[in-house]
Amino acid sequence: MSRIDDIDAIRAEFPQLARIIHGKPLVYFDNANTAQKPHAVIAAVSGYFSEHNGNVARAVHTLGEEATSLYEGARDKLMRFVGARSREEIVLTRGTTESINLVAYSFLRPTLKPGDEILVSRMEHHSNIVPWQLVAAETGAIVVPAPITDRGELDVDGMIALMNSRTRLVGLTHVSNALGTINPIKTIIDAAAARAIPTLIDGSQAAPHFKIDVAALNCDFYVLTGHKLFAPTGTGALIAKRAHLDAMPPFMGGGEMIRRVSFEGTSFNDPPHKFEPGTPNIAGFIGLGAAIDWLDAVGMDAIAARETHLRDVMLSALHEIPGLRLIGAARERAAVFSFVVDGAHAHDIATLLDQEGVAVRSGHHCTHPTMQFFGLPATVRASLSFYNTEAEIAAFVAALAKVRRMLA
Amino acid sequence: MSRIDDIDAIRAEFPQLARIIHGKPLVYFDNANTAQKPHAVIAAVSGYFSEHNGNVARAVHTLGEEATSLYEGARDKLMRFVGARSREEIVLTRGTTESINLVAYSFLRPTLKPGDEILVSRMEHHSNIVPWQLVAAETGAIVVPAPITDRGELDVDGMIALMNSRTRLVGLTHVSNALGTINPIKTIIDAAAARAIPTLIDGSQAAPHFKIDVAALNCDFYVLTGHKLFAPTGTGALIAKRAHLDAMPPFMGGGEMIRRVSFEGTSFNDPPHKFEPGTPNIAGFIGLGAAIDWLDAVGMDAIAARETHLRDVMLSALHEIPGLRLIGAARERAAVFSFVVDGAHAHDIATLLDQEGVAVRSGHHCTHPTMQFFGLPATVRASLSFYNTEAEIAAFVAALAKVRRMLA
Amino acid sequence: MSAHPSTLYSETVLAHNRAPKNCGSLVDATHHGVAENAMCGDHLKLSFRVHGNVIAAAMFDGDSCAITTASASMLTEALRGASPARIAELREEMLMMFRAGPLARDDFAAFADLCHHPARQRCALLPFDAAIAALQTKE
Amino acid sequence: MSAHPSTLYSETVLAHNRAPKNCGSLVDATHHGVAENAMCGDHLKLSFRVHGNVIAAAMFDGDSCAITTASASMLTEALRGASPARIAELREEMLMMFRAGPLARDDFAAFADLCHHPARQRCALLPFDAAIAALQTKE
Ligand SMILES: Cc1ncc(COP(=O)(O)O)c(C=O)c1O
Ligand SMILES: Cc1ncc(COP(=O)(O)O)c(C=O)c1O
Repeated sequence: MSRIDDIDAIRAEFPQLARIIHGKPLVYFDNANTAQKPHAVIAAVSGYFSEHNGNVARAVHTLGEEATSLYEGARDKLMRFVGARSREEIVLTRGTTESINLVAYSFLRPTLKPGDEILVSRMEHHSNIVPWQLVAAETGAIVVPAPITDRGELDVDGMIALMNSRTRLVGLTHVSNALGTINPIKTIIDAAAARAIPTLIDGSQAAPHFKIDVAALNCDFYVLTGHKLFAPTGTGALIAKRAHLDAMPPFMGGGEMIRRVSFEGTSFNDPPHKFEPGTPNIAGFIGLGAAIDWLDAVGMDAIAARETHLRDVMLSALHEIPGLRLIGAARERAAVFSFVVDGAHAHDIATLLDQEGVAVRSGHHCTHPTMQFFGLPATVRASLSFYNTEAEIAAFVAALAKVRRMLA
Repeated sequence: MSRIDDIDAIRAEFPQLARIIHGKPLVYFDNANTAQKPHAVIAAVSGYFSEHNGNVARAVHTLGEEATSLYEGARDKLMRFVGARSREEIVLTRGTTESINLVAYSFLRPTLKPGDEILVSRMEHHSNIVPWQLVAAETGAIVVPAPITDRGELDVDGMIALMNSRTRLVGLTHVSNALGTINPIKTIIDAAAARAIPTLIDGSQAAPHFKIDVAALNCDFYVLTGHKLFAPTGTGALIAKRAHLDAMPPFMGGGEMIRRVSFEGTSFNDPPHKFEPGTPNIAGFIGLGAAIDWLDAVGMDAIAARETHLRDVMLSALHEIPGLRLIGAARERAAVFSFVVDGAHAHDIATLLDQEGVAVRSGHHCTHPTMQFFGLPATVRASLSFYNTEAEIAAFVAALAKVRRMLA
Repeated sequence: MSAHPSTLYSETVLAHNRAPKNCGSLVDATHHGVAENAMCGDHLKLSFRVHGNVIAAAMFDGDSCAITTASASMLTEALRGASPARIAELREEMLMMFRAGPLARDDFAAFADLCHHPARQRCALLPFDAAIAALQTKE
Repeated sequence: MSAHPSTLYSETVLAHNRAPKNCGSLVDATHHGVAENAMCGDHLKLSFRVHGNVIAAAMFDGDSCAITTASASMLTEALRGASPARIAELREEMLMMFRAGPLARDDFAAFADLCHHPARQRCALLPFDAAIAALQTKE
């Protein structure tokens, strides 16, 4: 028996899940936005503040050494968690958004030329579009959108057909935060590699749900964000092939990213520190280390299995609701569901569901181009995690029915 | 009577200060590196995780709204704390280092030309040198060092004499982290303003010690870092005149910094959000809000008065130690002291003081040019905060004597 | 901050949403304005006709959430017979209510609970912003 | 992680620091190397003379902390009579000791406590890095 089979015990480790909202028990279905944190993470953060609070990499005293070993320990844990080859490949960032900007500024920008292309899918989060647009605008390069299908799946052949000698990078989300689609990233990575085009995979929505193995994927860059992985916000990583990190110039200057500074010339530290300017979010990364330990103890495979089950239960439930239209019908999907409801606006549904204790997100989910593709300004999104239950799905369905009666 | 007069009660609010290191009570004299956190900050952080954990600016449900109002509340508190004119002037960043890089990339880089000059003092932290060097290297501009004196004071006339029609920005630290010098920033800001040169003040080491009034200072940019201000690491701010923020292009792309994204063109949000890409360090900023409330309750003037007293006691104590040479003898100074000791290496002193429970920093303090100026590879630095005591100063002096006997 | 039961979707708001006043397009409009809610992509058009210094009629159009629809319905009602300067005053009163709670005499008291829903305040302001845009873009 | 009393500044280390062996410059050196510790700015020079495949003599120079000085003193002693390949082996053993504690037979056991002082490990490694640099830059 896996620990996850005792779901009440698992839930008891997440203090937030016991909250009462407007007199109702919280049903937290906004996990794709940010995940709740287990006690172990909260305790690691406050333990650092009350016991070991010191700065990293700078002081030889006990507190400094404790803080450094906790912080660097998180890097080691993350390295193992995603199957990276070495700790030098793990650059700790504020999150996915910063990771992608780092690649845009340091990897692409110095050599981008007019007419160069950056190929991304039409189902990317803004964070995997706008950084490319910024460096493209500066250099005359172009951001090219790869097509998706009416099911909300990647048009794999369409994307591969767009790869050409001007393509300087292929960016693709592992799992779509708006549609739940799990993309066949290995096919795209291999197709790009065959054409010597580097790949960046946005793993924000994948890492919390199943085991990642970046070495086997063989992508050039894999990015993720800690807060969806049950750790504090303001933490994340860029996992990159060492050769790229060695070749890339630094992005931001200052703090521990240097080796020696003078007004005549400055030399830089080795990766990953070269890309970690200033004092990092130490408590946050200590929390990320604790989150990974916690996930390892529960087991990513057990988590994935439970989420697959919850996904299927939720999918059947949604199919039975008249007037509810699911957006995206990918065959490979996570437990993330976007939908619209006849005669009811997404924001009204979300606010009124909240009155029933149900937290969902409404809006464009930072994916305007995906919404444009489906001709919608906004959807309601319910996104589940392993700690959710079938009873919560039933409560959600009942609350939605009540909300629709109110708005009718 | 001010709350600070009951120093035992104040100290009891900092759990870390009760720590025993190698069997000795901790004497924490590394405050210029990072400050300890009061209970109020630790509780605000864990309270957010256990009660209000949600993402900001994105969700209409209760948790999202609670998180947003706590996070945006921290911006308001910071605005009042530093005397800014409006909340739109407060860009929340990871810290001083990121704040300065943001100004370098978004304010200066787009218009820097070969031969343009960025004028900074020779006593800056690397974070106020290297970002300018990076954009200068790209554009052909030059980073010009302004002279300092043997006392470790700014050569004010020397700096003003270097301002000319090619000077695009003047950067100056409010208080030197290596020497403790408090700079006459108002004189420099006014001199620069008279020549229409924008100014950036690095307030990292000032904000924790005395009241800041950015509106009265009238600098263009003021930057600070939360972790020296008794808040978590990974928090900080760029406080900038609104007109600059309006005119500056965004730095990093993604997340809430956009208004509308499409592959045909993207439009950006208003300041400050335009400069806050991706999910921020929410818990950290909630901690920063709590730290500011705490500081307001104790009173910055009471804090400054106590620190002036501790500074004087420490200065007399250091003057009496034979073979100890203070680096920097500024007439206006904070309770930050760099020194070297005959026949003993800075690192050995720091490690051995740690054996006695005393935490100090040794090294170059991220100020290579300052160290080069004094012809030293490294110093020992003892930096005090209001929660330190005269008894701790005595313990430090005794420990230093013991360490020197060991190394003799 | 506390998760009290919300009064946002009051009968007043729901009724305006079900049967909004002044919904459609105004013939002979002298002013047209549009505003967009970045959070959900909603667009709202608002037009009015000014005679002398008085708004003779106002109408709105758009596929919006209940809060925006009810606010537009009430605003277009409130504007009839008012001077154009009233738009900015009403918007200011709404903002004050978000900060300080319902005002003594306020047509828009139905939105008082928005002080607990900062993320939805923009929805209620959208018609005001469209009206202010209309003041600027005269046809 | 626990703040146990440190054994880093043992009598062995302090004695080597007070009266280091092989400190000064070596006449007839065949190899010279320098290494720098970015954290404190320390520079260390190390030279040796190789005859056949054996290090006949080694000396070091520099104004360093006690850990670096003691390490340089012990390393130059250990190298006398050894083959140049021994340098990399000794460095590897030192790194293993930082991870796993003192090795059964180890000349450098005095540095075992560095596993509790990661920030100071670089100090003990500096002479090894200078020696490795020396291997590469033959005069
Ligand atoms: C004067 C000064 N500037 C900048 C910094 C960098 O701050 P942070 O590492 O938080 O970005 C520091 C602290 O290390 C400092 O003392
Ligand atoms: C697919 C995807 N990419 C990127 C992001 C941005 O992550 P962050 O805001 O933590 O940088 C998110 C989450 O919002 C996401 O779901």
